[in-house]
Amino acid sequence: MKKIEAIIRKSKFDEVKEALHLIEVNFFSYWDVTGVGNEKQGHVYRGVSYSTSDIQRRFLSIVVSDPFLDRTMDVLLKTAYTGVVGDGKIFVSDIEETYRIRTKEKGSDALK
Amino acid sequence: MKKIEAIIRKSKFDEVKEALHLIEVNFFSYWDVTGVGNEKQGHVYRGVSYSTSDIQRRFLSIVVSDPFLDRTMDVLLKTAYTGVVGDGKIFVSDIEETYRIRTKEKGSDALK
Amino acid sequence: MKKIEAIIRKSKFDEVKEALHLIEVNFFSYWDVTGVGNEKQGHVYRGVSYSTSDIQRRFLSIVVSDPFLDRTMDVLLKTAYTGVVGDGKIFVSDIEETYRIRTKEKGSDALK
Amino acid sequence: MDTNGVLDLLWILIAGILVFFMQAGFTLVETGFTRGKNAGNIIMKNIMDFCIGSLGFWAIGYTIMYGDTIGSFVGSPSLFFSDSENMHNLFFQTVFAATAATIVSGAIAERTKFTTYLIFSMIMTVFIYPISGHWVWQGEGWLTNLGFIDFAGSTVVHSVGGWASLVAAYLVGPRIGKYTNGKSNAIQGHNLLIGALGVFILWFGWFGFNGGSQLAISGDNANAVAGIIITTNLAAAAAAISAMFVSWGLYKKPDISMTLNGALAGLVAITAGCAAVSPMGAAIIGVLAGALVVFSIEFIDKKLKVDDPVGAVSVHGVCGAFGTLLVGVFAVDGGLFYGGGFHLLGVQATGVIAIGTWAMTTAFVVLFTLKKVIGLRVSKEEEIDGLDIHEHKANVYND
Amino acid sequence: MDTNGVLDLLWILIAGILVFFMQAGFTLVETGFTRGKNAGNIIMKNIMDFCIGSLGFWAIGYTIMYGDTIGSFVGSPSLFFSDSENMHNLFFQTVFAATAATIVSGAIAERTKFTTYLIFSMIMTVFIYPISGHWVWQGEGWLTNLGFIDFAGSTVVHSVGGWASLVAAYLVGPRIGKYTNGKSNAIQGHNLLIGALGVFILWFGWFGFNGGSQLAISGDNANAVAGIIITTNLAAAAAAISAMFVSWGLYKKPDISMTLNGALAGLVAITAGCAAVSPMGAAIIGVLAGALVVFSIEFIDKKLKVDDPVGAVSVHGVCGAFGTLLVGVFAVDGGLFYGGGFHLLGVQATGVIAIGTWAMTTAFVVLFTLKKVIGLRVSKEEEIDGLDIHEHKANVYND
Amino acid sequence: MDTNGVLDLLWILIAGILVFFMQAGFTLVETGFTRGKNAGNIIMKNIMDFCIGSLGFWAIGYTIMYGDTIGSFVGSPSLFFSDSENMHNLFFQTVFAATAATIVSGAIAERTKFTTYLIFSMIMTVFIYPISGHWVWQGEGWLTNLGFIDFAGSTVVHSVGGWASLVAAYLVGPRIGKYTNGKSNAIQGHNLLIGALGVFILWFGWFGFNGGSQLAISGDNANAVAGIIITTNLAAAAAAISAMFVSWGLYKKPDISMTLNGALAGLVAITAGCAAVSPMGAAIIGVLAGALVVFSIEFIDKKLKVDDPVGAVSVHGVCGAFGTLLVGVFAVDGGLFYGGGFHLLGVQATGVIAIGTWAMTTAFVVLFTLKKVIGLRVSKEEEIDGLDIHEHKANVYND
Ligand SMILES: Nc1ncnc2c1ncn2[C@@H]1O[C@H](COP(=O)(O)OP(=O)(O)O)[C@@H](O)[C@H]1O
Ligand SMILES: Nc1ncnc2c1ncn2[C@@H]1O[C@H](COP(=O)(O)OP(=O)(O)O)[C@@H](O)[C@H]1O
Ligand SMILES: Nc1ncnc2c1ncn2[C@@H]1O[C@H](COP(=O)(O)OP(=O)(O)O)[C@@H](O)[C@H]1O
Repeated sequence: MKKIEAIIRKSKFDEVKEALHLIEVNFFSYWDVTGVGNEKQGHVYRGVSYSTSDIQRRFLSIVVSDPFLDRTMDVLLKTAYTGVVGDGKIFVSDIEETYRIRTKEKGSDALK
Repeated sequence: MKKIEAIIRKSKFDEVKEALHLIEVNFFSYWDVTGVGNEKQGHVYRGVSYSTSDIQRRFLSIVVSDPFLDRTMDVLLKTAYTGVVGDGKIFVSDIEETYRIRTKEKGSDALK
Repeated sequence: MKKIEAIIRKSKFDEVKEALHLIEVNFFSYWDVTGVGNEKQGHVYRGVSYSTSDIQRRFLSIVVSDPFLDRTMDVLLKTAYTGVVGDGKIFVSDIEETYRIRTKEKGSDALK
Repeated sequence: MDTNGVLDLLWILIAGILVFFMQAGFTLVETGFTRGKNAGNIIMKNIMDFCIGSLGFWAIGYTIMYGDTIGSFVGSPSLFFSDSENMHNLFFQTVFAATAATIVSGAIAERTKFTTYLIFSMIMTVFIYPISGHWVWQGEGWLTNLGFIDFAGSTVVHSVGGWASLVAAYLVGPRIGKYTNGKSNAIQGHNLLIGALGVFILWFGWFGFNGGSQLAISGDNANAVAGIIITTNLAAAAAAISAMFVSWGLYKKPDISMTLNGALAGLVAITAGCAAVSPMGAAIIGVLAGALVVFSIEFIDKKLKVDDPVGAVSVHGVCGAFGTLLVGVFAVDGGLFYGGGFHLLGVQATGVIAIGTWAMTTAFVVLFTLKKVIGLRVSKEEEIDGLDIHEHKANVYND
Repeated sequence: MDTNGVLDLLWILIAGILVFFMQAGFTLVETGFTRGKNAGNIIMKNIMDFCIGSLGFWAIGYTIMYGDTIGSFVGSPSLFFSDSENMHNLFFQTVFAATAATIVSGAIAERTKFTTYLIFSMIMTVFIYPISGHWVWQGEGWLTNLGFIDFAGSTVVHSVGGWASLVAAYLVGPRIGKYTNGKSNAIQGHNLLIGALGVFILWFGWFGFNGGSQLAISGDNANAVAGIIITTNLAAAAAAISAMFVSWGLYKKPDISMTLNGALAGLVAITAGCAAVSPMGAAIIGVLAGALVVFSIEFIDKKLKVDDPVGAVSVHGVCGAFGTLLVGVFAVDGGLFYGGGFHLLGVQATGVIAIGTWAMTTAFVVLFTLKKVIGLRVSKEEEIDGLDIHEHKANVYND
Repeated sequence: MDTNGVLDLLWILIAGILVFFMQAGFTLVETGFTRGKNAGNIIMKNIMDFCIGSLGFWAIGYTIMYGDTIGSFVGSPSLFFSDSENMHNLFFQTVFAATAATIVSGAIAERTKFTTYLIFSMIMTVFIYPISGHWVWQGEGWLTNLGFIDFAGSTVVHSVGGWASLVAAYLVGPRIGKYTNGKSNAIQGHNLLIGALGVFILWFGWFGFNGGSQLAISGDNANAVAGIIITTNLAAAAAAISAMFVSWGLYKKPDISMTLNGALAGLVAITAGCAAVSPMGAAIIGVLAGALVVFSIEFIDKKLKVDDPVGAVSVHGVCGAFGTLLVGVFAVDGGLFYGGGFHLLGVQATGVIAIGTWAMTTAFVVLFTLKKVIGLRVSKEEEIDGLDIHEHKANVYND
């Protein structure tokens, strides 16, 4: 099992979610984070113009069983893409064990 | 050392916290996330009734030393349980190193 | 590649960010979490005085290529430090793969 | 000035100040019912339409509306109204004009260009609104001559705003994501508590809106004003209850946003007849308007597929027209149910249709022109990211 | 109507409009002091109690209170009040009745069934409140005959609401998690800024509440009204300061929510005597009420273990009774400190006890019946998840 | 009291109630424009300055300001004002005094010790403000004798608050992180919607502030009051538009917070001349003030490097002084543009300078002393964590 952590533009979220749905990745959690990176955003506040790299992003945490990894990555890389600086990053790491609380199922069963 | 990431019902949080306390797991961090999964929630807004699987959940990140893993898992699986779809998931992964900033302690010493 | 998860005092964030900038760690994501730990904070609300260990913290998730790991840790341990209970923890774990969505770059290239 | 004159002026000023405060109510309802990423833009639109309206109505709008009539159709305009005996009237009419204008901002929220809105808003206050207003309130307008009753402006103010909203929301098109595969999706408002506070503020201001429209309080006007306050309050209360129960029936739960809209629907509907109907008539008008607004919101959203985030068309347009028609039914003097026959109802219908046509036509021409010249809508990217960061380089909410 | 009549009517209307706005203040205080997951439910309860109260008081409540007396105990009811000379009085009394009703929603917030609340609220406005109100304000009630002074309703309005709240909060029981192992836990309000805005709005409206209760402003009433505004303001200010310092002493820091409650405590306490005491008397009443409210909140929470999330019992019940008693002490005319002896104090105590008993008994009977018939409380699951999502299928806060 | 007297008193009371509500507006503007972690502290400061002001002005401030003059410089103080014929005046003046005091809390927000603020606020209302107020409004003050015109207090109220703010913000020093390497950083306000609501409330209240300052409405005063309402509204509207366009030019986008400040700048600037200038004059004053406030905020922030989170110095100090001077230019009777020559302008300048010097000097002495004795500023740790959790052991926002 792998954990995919994708940090994407908030504006791309609906599209990404839709696309994940189509490949039957219907389980994940997300929340809003502030991202620091290459992209800069212009702000003005009370006469101070500044450019900040602290930009609102959406963080998706998706744990998938190994066979799902590739297609999930494909979908994410494709639908979160705009080509403009700031599209975000995806990190993949290993998950040792997964449990579904309701059924006590373990491993990839818990991910169905 | 292991990282336990538990995504549970917000309504179960107080109970879970209490139970963790009893087994002396007194260190963790949590935040609110939106979970997508099997559970559906009915909403109505301005005449549009819809059912959404985007539901508010609480995300707990608990890093424990190996001997604590099992009992923590037991407690989580037991107290976060209702039996109704939507109880949540628990993911276990490996942590290579832990530091306590204040003391510079490392490894499981930092988790005491 | 490693993922560094640092849970620090909100009040130390600006300093930490500045210091990371100086060693050219310019990519990370952060969000606010509630931390449970040794530190206690006194509250009063409508006549009930209580002390809570649920304290607002900032969670930084920084993925770095291996050569950056040590200096990032050094900076974090130094700048997030106050010496008072509650300075926070740092967890290091392994990342298997990283992608930059915009360019499809992989591995440590994606972290530049 | 004699005592009666002072009393009347005092009441007009106080009522006008209350109506002014309705601008805050509109701002809160509109921001509360839309998403946080556009809140700053809505704030700016609401402040600016009032500011533009204040200057524009003083500069020329007031005399277009109240100047000596030219063919019962429009007043003789003169620039920069400065009759120091009528400053209270200028004030009271200014806040009314701004109300008509501000209604539109809600219907086209979250996707409309800021500059386009500013221009439209100016035309609304100095041209569209004062001309149809002249027909009814100047004293010699052609609808006045017919005997049309719109005491405080269900049609003159609210419907004009509401129908212009309909045209505007139609021309601007729905927000991205509002309709997918022909299905209407819910785009939740970001803060219903702020929306509810807005409704309370509007209700509070409405006592000035309707009560002040008596334009006097001395002598016999006193009891008349008190009666207006009661009819206004009863209609609003009855409508909120009615909307709640209707939504309860339809969706199995009492719906918050529909109940809030219900209160406003009742207020809009009673505005035309607040001085002409009995308390019982007011309560019935409220019940009907509260039910109507729920169905109207559904109809406009799901059938017409016009995306109106705050329900401005239903609340102000539909319920404004409906309330005006009901005067023909419930007016103690001349209404159908009081033995007055169909005459008044016919006159009311004439007024509703004439003014509706005027508002829609002019709004269409203006907005269509603006669409061609500078465009109505922000870019897709701006809309998705939120108007605040692109149109104002700012976020309303921060740490 | 003659000029004096117009002046009086104008003042009553304006005061009534201000009192209406207090509904917004109550809504904000109650939502601010409770959790976000129940905010929509509180909004609905607050809007509905006003709507139900408006219809109910017009339909029958007003005449139960002000109709010709039947044995100095209750007015002769008649349906659908329609005396066009007294619409201003109906309005002013309606907003008072709604105030008494709305107090309860705060005390039982976050756990009470919506339907149950609606029914209780109706009974409150058409039965419980008008009857005890009759005793004091109709002119021939038995407490009036005794010489009981409750100028603007510390007891008639606030205590009635407060004591009903006590019974209601007791019967409904504490929120889940409020008491564990016999210890009281803090359940923090979700937005104290909204709560503070609510307090400002209440204070603002209270000038109408107390000032308007003179029911006239012409002639000699003018200075009386001005005096009331001053006593009202001084008591509120003194009470907020006093509550702040007391909380500072007790908890080592000036407490925000206690200070806010302190201001309200001062306002409630001065309501009975605002026309009877001197500015200095008002300031002293304020200081005492501000201190009292802090101890009372602690007592009710920790000793009685009655869970009252917003402090309604202490603010309205306890301080209302206390303020009414203090009239017997500080009334310039007849008060203990002004050489009037204990007579007035005795009368005041009689009124406080009689009305307190009435409110508690009737509230108990009604709520106990409701408990048996439809239940008072939502299910455990609904309460934990929040009432908004279960009772209204909606969230107040979204993106 | 005769009818005219009643009318005047009624208007003063209503205006005073509106001005009271401005306290809520200030609270919202100040909290909205600062960070959430300090919101509770700002709430407390705003409530407390009003409470302290209410008691202090009644206890002694009022007579220092309006007592029989001692050398045209200060009134003869007497304790606990209790003239029952002048309670309306006490009330109206109290809410003015509290306005002057509350201005300062915004400028020194997010870093100032609570106790220090309480003490300063008391001295402001019972000493600094009433003395310079005496010079202009008591009737025999030395500035009155010169012919100085400050109708509703651009200088007497707003500039006094503004200049005291400047000294205070300077002495307290900038917030941590505001200036780094000589560069000014933006510290965003946490809720501009709340700030915008505050501006609407202030605007609403300002009709009472300026209109009420006529201190009468009977007879010829009626039209005068109506004229004031119009000039007030036009100046505010023009200033908001002007600030928006200036910010648009400077930053390429219409700036929300500058537009909000613009409206307030217009209101402050017209306050001196609202009864002396024509509607056109008012609009021009508004345009100028709206532009000025943008540059002034930049100047004070970037050049003077005085950290004023809400722009209090620019809005109240700079625009207050500017508006007072412009009376010398635009006064229909005696202004430079109306052929009155430079005389009035000179008098206005004298008043502006005299009162500015007074406010700055006394504020400096008081605050400098407080700095030495108890300190002005919270500890670095408290400031970074937020004042709420340290000074009040509470968070304003919770679940
Ligand atoms: N090393 C990293 N660790 C954690 N988050 C990162 C990292 N690098 C980038 N991010 C996240 O990805 C977002 C987009 O990255 P950015 O550098 O702006 O664009 P791009 O990837 O197109 O060059 C950042 O705002 C941040 O949230
Ligand atoms: N693969 C996953 N990755 C991340 N989060 C998940 C995953 N699966 C489930 N979750 C989280 O767990 C929550 C509960 O899951 P759900 O499928 O609704 O119930 P159940 O586990 O009882 O079938 C989801 O709302 C989501 O937040
Ligand atoms: N094992 C853990 N897992 C996750 N988060 C932790 C863990 N231990 C500590 N934290 C986080 O670190 C914060 C600081 O820890 P605390 O024990 O209060 O101070 P200290 O580390 O100085 O002893 C906690 O509030 C919590 O957010």
